[in-house]
Amino acid sequence: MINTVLVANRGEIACRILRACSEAGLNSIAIYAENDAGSLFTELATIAVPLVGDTIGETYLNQQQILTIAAEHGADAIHPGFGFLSERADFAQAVIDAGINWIGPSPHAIEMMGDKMTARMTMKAAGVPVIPGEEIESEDEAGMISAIVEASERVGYPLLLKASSGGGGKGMRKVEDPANLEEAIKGARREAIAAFGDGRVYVERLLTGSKHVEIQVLADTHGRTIHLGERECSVQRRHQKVFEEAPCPVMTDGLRARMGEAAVMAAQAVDYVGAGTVEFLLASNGEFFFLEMNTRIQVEHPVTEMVTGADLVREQLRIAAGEPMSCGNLMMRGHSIEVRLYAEDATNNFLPAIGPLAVFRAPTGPGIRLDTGVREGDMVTPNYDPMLAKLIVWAPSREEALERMRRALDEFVVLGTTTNIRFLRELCDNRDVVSGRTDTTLIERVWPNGWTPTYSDSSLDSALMVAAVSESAGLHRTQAQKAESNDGPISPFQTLNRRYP
Amino acid sequence: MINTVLVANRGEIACRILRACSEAGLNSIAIYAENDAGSLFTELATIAVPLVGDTIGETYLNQQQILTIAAEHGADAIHPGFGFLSERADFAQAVIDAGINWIGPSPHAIEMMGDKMTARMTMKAAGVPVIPGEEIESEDEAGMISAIVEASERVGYPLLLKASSGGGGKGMRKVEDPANLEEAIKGARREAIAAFGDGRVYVERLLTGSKHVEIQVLADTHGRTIHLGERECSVQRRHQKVFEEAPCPVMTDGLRARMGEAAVMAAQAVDYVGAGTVEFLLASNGEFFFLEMNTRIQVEHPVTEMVTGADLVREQLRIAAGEPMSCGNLMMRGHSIEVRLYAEDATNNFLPAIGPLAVFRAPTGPGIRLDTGVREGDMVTPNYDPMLAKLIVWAPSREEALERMRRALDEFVVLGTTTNIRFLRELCDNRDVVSGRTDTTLIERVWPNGWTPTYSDSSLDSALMVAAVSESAGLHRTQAQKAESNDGPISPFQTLNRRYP
Amino acid sequence: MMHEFKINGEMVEVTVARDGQDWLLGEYQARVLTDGRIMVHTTDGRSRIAHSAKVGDVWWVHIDGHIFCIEKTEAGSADGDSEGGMTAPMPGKILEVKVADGQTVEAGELLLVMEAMKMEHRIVAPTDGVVTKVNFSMGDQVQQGDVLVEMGE
Amino acid sequence: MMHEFKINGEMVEVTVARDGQDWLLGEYQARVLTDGRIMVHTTDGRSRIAHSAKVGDVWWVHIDGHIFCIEKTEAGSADGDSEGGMTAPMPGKILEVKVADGQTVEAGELLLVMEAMKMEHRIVAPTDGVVTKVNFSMGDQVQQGDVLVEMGE
Repeated sequence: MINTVLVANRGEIACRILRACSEAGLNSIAIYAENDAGSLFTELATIAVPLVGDTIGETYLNQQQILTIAAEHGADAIHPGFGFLSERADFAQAVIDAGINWIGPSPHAIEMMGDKMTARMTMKAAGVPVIPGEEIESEDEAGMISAIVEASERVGYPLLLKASSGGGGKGMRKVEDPANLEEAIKGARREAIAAFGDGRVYVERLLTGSKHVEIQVLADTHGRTIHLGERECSVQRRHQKVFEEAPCPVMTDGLRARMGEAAVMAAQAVDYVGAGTVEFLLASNGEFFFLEMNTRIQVEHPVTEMVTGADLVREQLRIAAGEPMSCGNLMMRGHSIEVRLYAEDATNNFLPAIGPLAVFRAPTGPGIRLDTGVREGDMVTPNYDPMLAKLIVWAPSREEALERMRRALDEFVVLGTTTNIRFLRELCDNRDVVSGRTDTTLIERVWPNGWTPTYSDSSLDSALMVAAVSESAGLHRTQAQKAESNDGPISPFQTLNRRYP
Repeated sequence: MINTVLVANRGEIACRILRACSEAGLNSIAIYAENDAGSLFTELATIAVPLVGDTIGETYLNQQQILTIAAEHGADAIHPGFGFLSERADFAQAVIDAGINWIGPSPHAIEMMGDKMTARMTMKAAGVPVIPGEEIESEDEAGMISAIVEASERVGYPLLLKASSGGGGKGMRKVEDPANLEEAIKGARREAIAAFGDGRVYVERLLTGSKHVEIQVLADTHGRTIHLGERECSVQRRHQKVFEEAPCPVMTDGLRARMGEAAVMAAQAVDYVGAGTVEFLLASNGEFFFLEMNTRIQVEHPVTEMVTGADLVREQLRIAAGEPMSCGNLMMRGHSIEVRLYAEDATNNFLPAIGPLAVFRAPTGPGIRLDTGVREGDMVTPNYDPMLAKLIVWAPSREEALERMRRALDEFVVLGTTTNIRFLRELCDNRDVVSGRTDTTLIERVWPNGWTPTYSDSSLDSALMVAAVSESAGLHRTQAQKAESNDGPISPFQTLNRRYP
Repeated sequence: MMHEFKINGEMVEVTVARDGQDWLLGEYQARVLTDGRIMVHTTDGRSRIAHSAKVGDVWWVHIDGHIFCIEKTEAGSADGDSEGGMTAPMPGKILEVKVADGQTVEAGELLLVMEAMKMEHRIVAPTDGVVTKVNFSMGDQVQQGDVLVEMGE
Repeated sequence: MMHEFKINGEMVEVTVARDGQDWLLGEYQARVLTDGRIMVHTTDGRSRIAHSAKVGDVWWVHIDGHIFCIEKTEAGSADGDSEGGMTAPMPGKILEVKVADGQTVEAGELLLVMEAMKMEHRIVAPTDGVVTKVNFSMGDQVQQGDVLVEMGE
């Protein structure tokens, strides 16, 4: 039994979880840093408790403070969301030691999968195929460089360096030319140390032209471990997914069964409990290789929910409460696509952007789901991840889902902060996206010199006219409230050297 | 082939259809009366053409003007939505005569089903069960009264008087006591004449305690007529549905098969083409009786879309273009509920309300769909139907769908116009709604003396404090823009004698 | 600051005190957020967010899933509006008049029928009393807010 | 009314004329809707709705699914901002400095690496030129908008 869930996260995933708690009739506790006061997620909880401290380390990553709040307010479960403490085995252990339910797998499973080298070895032993590559155990920079240079000759180019404790593209470097290897090792190690406090790196063959396909798994404490089909998340920028879909356009029933079985084996190898994702590279010849397992709810979980009809967060709550999962047999229907709206400048190497959400009008209508933690009037700050929202569509077929996504993106109006909306919109028109020939190199292949929007003269002329009319009619005076409702001197326009979103 | 669709409607259903056109890659034409200039639906079309005229008769019901616009702008199909001209056989014929595709069934089918008496006789002949009752052919008031009084003795009390050309509860009267029969006949006839120009009325036995269950059908021009399962729409106020769901909580596979078969027979009896709905009363003993067939898309079609995965409006477009429908075998999944948000005073017999939508914040998140034609800042006027939006949820089970609906309604904030949101929210807690024991008398049975909201002293005190703080902080001055962005002297607060929404 | 409000037909005086960024009312605390919404802390330790908007003289307040309409009145001013008067809820036409001047009626008794928004609306007596004036006849067009019938004790 | 705007680094003068409720620009017509959005009629007979919002000196305009950022400039004023200056896109820390004062660089050449929002950002030369001043060293904290490197021809 669970009565009160503390959500140790913020933004859209906190909203997602808090709503699930509310729907499940559970009390919930939101925790928030000072700069998140008034955020949407703080309003969706039964109570919202402020965190003391200025940095992320002092707030959302502060295990002791979070456990104290949980104890003070009677939380009997903690949901970590994704990011932050979600894959910290020591936190999971501390939560359990405090007599609180940890909504996630055991600390042991997190540890086994969190360290990429251990995970690779565990998977090899369990008979799950892994990518050709080598683990580099060396801790000091010089030793690591020589070990990687040596290994690189066996692994072959192009190769990929990855932080052993990494995730989200941090500490990751692609190397095509041996001449760049040493600088790449240094950069990856530096970033890995800064982000994870662990400079270990491993090297593997870069399988170009492959698809990133991942399998959603669920395991309860009543002996059931199942998979919920796949998601394809090949389209990535800076190693971060921006366009995710289910099913994978090239999937067959047979391949799904084999990948699903491998994913279930992977989960069972670490006695997995809860929701998790086993990521694979799917080569163009149909071979697939284990990449890593994410021992938490995934950003892109909604596409699986849309096609399978499962509610993954509700299942997490059920499983953590010791109940059997409610999912029946796998029954995928139609097609779902998610795009991630980032506050970023797609014309300038996807550099994060900040500013006020002076206008934030999301599309509505059939087959559209928006998971967001922001609202019009909110400020996008450099404090956290620049993801503003996930726009998810469902339609009976992939073609119709793409049509729906185009329509939804055309209707989405965000003013005041540069976003990637137009980039995503044009992505939906790309030939390879339309035909499903997506792979992990798509964005750099299609826009090797960066992306710039294409628009007609008539659109540009109209926009100039609109600016002139807005100015003439004094619309900025009536809108003053909106643009200036924010404190602080942040003005993105002084500094972004290109202004096209 | 269809290239350009004129949508002869307004508001949320126009938005629904225009978005479907946009997703299907079709050009679209919106038509709008002066008082709809700037409405959401006018922005979703490829072009928006103003209608000349002041009254509904001069604008949205003006067949000639609509056909002229269609010709001038090259429309090759007309979608009528629901209401307005959607069930006017003469308009369907005029559209076809103008060489334009009519997105709906043949004028003959509309005529057969539009006249309730003809429909009853046609259904009887086709072997579809109908409610015990009698058609009254008399045209003049005196003759009608004596004929009905006579028939009432055979049909029995309680009975229901219905306008023969009726719909939407207009011209409908329930009579429990013979003493009230004559006044009820006069009222029904008067309303029927005013609304439909046809004073004919028919009388039937009122089956108390029955459920309103309707079957969605689709028929294409390639010989396929299918059903897409049922919707239960028992919960009604003023004979208008407010709470609709699929599947019906008491449905069994066998009963669904029998009702589906009857609905398909009903459609085939009139050579039906397109999307239509066959409405039945389902008695508590499992018997069902034909009520009427709606020869158009239905307000509550989204719940069927959510559980079957079909896109009914896209299918309408396909069928009208002469293509086969894309629906496969019936595959219902999970549970969907729709509630209709009306601008109305639920504490005062659901009297329509008007006013500005000073704040209009819809809930978001998984399993939530909002079909609306309004946005914050719009004005609710007495010109059209007071339905503001349809809030639709989907969840794996009925229980979870109700939980989700409660959460969504709690999050829905509409200020400036009285709505039924709180009424709907409390409806979701009603014991009979929770257990699925819904029937057409639920609202009057549960709230025989009308509904009033129940709230805690703490909520009331907080609200008073919020008003005092808002006033003290001068929030109305910064909000002035919102509340006064509308022209005209309409001020609902002078006149609504009770102020609780 | 003291404000006089009318809610549910009753007058209420509400006094809030300012303490820096916070407003106080007894043990309740409230704070205006940067986007204009208001966070209320009550004695049970819960904090809830309220939305408010003023339309005309009325504050619309959304809190706890409820909406309250709270009319700001000037302290000491007459309780102006249609007490004892049945007003037209929207523009429309009078279909039937069921009572005459001077007639005694009971609470709930039908006074007249009007048509508006294509529906018939039945205007009934809110209390027992005497009809002092019927202002319209059958067929008359009425504007929203027109006093249809006046009643006394 | 004449306005001077800067878009995409270029100055543009736009003159709109008022005709009752309409605004005119050549054969284009526009009208401000009651909710502050703007309807534009172009010569192809289409009408589209635009959203606009001014933040600082910049008009953000959404039309046809595109967003344009159009800076309002005072007629005749200097073209103020960071032309030729590489500025910090957000607060962060300098990780590496790759160039020195007086060094000749090519367009695209790496000038320095900074860390911000937990990612490394590479600041490159926008054009061929000479580095005239490097304002920060490795390990320095920089604020958003700080000019990191100045360049000349």
